[in-house]
Amino acid sequence: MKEGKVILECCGLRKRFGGLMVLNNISFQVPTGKITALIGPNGAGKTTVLNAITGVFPLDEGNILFKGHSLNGLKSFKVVECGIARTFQNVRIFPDMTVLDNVMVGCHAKTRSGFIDALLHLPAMRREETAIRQCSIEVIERLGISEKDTLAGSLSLVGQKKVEIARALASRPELLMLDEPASGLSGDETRQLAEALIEIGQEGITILLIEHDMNLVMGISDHVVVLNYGEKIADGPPESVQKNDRVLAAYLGC
Amino acid sequence: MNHIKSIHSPACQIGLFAILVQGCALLVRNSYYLFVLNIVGINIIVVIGLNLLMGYAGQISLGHAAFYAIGAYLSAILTVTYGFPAWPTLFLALIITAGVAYVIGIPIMRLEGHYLVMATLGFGIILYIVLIQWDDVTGGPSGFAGIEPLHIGSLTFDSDRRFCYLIWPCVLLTLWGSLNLVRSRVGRGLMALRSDELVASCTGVNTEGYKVKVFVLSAVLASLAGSLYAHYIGFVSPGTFSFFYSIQVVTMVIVGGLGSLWGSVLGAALLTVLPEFLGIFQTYNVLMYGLVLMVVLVFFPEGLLPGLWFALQKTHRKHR
Amino acid sequence: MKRLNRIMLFVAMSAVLGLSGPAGAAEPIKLGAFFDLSGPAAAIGTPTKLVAQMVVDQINKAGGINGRPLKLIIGDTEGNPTKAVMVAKKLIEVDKVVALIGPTRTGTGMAVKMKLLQKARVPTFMTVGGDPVIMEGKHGGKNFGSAKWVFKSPQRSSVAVKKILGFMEKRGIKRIAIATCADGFGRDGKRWLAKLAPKFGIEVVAEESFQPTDKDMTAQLAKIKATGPQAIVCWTIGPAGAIFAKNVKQLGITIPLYQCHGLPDPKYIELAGAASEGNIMPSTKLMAADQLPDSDPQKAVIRKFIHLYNDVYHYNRQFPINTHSGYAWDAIYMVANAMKKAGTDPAKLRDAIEQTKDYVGVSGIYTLSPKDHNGLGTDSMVIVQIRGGKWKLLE
Amino acid sequence: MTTPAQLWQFLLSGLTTGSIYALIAIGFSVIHNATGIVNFAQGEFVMLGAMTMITFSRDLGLPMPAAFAASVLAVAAIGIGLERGPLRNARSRVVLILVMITVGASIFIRGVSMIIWGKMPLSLPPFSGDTPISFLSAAVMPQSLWIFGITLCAVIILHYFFKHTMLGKAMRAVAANRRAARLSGISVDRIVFFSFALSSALGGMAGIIITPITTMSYDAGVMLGLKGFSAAVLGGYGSMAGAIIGGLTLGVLETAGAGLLSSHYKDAIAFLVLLFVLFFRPAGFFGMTKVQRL
Repeated sequence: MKEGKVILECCGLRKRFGGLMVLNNISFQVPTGKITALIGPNGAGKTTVLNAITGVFPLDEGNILFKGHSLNGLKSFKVVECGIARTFQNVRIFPDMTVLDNVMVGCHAKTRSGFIDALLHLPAMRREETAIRQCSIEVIERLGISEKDTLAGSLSLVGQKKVEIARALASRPELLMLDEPASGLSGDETRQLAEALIEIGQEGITILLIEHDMNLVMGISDHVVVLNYGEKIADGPPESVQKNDRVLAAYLGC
Repeated sequence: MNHIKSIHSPACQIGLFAILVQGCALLVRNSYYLFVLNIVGINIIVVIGLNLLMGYAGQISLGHAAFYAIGAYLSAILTVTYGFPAWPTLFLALIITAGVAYVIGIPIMRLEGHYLVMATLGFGIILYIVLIQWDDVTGGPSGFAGIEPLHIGSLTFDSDRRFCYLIWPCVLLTLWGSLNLVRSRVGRGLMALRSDELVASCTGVNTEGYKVKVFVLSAVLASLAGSLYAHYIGFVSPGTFSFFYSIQVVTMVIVGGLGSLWGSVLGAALLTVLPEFLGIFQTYNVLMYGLVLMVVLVFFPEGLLPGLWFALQKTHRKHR
Repeated sequence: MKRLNRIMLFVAMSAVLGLSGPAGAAEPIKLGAFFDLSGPAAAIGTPTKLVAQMVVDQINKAGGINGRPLKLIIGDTEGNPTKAVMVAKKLIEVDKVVALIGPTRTGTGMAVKMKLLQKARVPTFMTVGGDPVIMEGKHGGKNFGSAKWVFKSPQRSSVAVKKILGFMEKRGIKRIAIATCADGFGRDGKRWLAKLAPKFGIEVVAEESFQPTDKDMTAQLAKIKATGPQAIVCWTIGPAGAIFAKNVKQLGITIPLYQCHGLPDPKYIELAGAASEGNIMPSTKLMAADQLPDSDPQKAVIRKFIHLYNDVYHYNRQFPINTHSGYAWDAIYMVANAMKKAGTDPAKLRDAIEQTKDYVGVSGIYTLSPKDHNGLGTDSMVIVQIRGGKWKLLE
Repeated sequence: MTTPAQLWQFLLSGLTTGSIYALIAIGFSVIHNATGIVNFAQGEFVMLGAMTMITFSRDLGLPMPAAFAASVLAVAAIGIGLERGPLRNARSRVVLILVMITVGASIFIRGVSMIIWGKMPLSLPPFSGDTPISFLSAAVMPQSLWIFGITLCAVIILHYFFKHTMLGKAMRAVAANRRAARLSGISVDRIVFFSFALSSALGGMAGIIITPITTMSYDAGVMLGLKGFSAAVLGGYGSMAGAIIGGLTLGVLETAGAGLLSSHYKDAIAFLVLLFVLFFRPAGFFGMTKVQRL
């Protein structure tokens, strides 16, 4: 792991919805191989940053560089192909597909076989299919999901969150972005999640984490970025951010 | 486990189905029933294509009669007026349909919900009017006659029984390909797209590309059915390709079950044959058709085949 | 059950025939009849079916075909070509009918002709208006196949066109505008009008078109008005013709409106109301039966037809007699007459139908030939005008 | 050569048919707003309006205004029946299934009407004579004025209803956000019920006022329904102003297409314009594109 390199760089992001400035000149960097947390009160623009990175909507201004290449104007699926995977704030799995199928969709970015291969059941496609299946089962087992053939929609919230993370991991990302993975989890479950994230981080996957649970954030992240009302108010290691006056003001409301 | 798996493999299911159809075709002596069987086959091809679009990609088309018409009229006009050979024309028609579907698919597949319904409907109506008005080329409302039957070497598919041996392999191939498709990477992508378009896109599925491609595929299947129809009947006229046919195939998809390809086979067969039986109700046949349709949709919304399957499982469980 | 029926029928027939014929003679001869009983042309197809039933009743009452009764088996084409082929095929293959009557429109008729009647060897008497069903070989790059087994009882469009144009020529009309419906029937009319008008020294100054379902034709009429024709010819069947007439009146167009031979129908007067006043159209003699001279050979049969239709079967309560009413009558009688001569062998029956000579029918005096499977000329039509809500014979 | 007088005539004729399309389109929008479905039986309501009016006025001899009211009520009752019957009892809430049930219902209604009123087209006498009125060198039928007037009244009443009555406001609330409306104590069931009553009544009314000009037959509802749907989409599905503008635009497009370009391709021209509008404004004139929230 090379220290000090930057995998993702956001420069001067601006986004306006109607009259509301959601992102106002946001710049920050995500160091390679580290866990970076993006925090801030509700409505600070955290999810908007994620959406902008993944190409859900275009930015008004600003530039996003991933490993030195601009992501601007790329469609969402292209962003995934570059090596960025994400989860969603309120779990969004494909409820009417099985767990395994959910995770196998995640392999899309790294596989190629298309309509013709599939229609004609060509050998190349069959080989790829076996690989996808194997890779997905591995990811599922690693995250400790036991029911791979049940419908994803019938799982508990924790189970669904795991499926979502597994789906993201299946695309073999270099950068994994998690949108409030701990919300709705119990203390125990959050601890398990923290362990899992650290383990993922150790495998060399950079993590960008949006989270409200300060214990989790401060416990596992190497770097913290704080947003408030669409503006960046602090950026640095967790210890220094915790002491920052503006952060305290934003969180305590004084 | 292995035993169950083999039953679930497309090739095996299709093999069984082929034997069944073959059995029917051999048992039937009367060419009327063969004719009905052939029309069922033609409809199945259109309906399977449409189900890929509706049941897997979650996009509606109320204009599929147009693609059916493009295939039929291209085969008719190019072979009769310009003397093209039949088989290459059929493939040319498929390519042209694919081109047309691609060009209009790009803007149309960006639309959602009612707007998508309207756009496909509008396209169908425009093409229908062109068929009627451009009568120097299409023969206008009186239709276009004199299309020769297809042949391979010295085998001409000119009788109902012979055509049966042409159309059903086509149906089985379509079914095989489609079953392969839905059980592949692409199929999963399509299902993800139907379930949640935005998330699918953020998971790496090229949703826009998939939508257009599956639209093209379903158009191509409709075009294939159209070409086969033209060579079978030997005559095409706009009446076959009206808005009502578009509605009819959508109905077949839904009665059979969205996303259930075998359901589509049943849906197409049932709704093609049903009016023949309803003939005994004479003036009440229209009314009965509407009634049957409503009852099925009210009580078996997941489609007839999946619905019956669930019901069967339920009673089975109760007995245990 | 079937056997019981047959015995009952035998008993009944024996009673009718005074036990004269041999037992086998009571076996009914099956006649297939398929019309648009639902779909867009149901309003034409349904009365045709009723008349067909009436004719078969009459023939059976009069002793059937050489002692055997006729049995009518009915199918519904739904106005859909594929469905029409399916129905015809069922009648031929399952019910084993000897001959077919119907269908109602050109599109369905052509589908049946091209798919079945090239080889099926079942004589078919169609009641469709369009000519393609009896056209043969190649015309303008299109192949119409063989019409060997197909006959049709309504006048050809060209006959009606000639009748109108001939009448206009006598009235000194030189410039006409035509507005035709965008269906098979309207197209046929348009083609013949454009082709034949110059032969009568008439110039077509405007050509417009409308859909059978259109609700407003003022735009077309405004354009027509601007071209200054001496008469307007409208070519359609159904309510569009009435809307057209109303629009003519709305725009204050005073030149005469000629409708086609599809509209001499009391329903037209009902729908168009005052706008129909003064309209001129070619018609079968059926619409002006009481104004025909007694010397007219058709007068007796038309009277009989009207009597049966109105007073015995009371079809007029639902479907008042119109110009199409007689077509099924003529078709079935010509088939029945041929059967009496040649029996039920398809080839012989076909030949016999083709040899029909001077059959005096409701819609005209038919003389068929291998070259002419319709057998009617302009003399089978008259020109009528609507005056005071009644049909007035002009010529 | 097209003269200004002709243009004026095209415009007036187009507005007449356009008013009818607008009324039907409003019906589509009202049901869409309450339930999210496209009611394919809307065209059938139009046909039923005309047919019941014929029964009440011609066969039962009721005076025009009474027959008018009675038939509008009758059609509303049928609309309610559709909602209370198959739609409410459907085992699925999936929009597509419900839409297809309305397709089934429209076929059923057509079948029943064919048996009751026969297959022949029928007509109604115009409300006040049929002497055309010359209006700035264009000719209109008095019935057209009735159509304009009644459509205008309907629009004004609806506007008042949606803006100033409790029920109307509740309907708008349900259209905007069904769940929020339910949470704030609005009975969505009642709104759905009333929406069907309202839209079928509007459809029935459209059928009654147009029949003296165009005649009506048991299967004429399909085409009118399609045109109404197109108008609603053109204007922006679910929007009241959109339905009106969409209807009038479609009507004018048709006559202008027939008058200025080609009567042969009249409908094709109208639909082509519609497609282009959708390609450039994917939600029609007044429709809102959905903003997805993650």
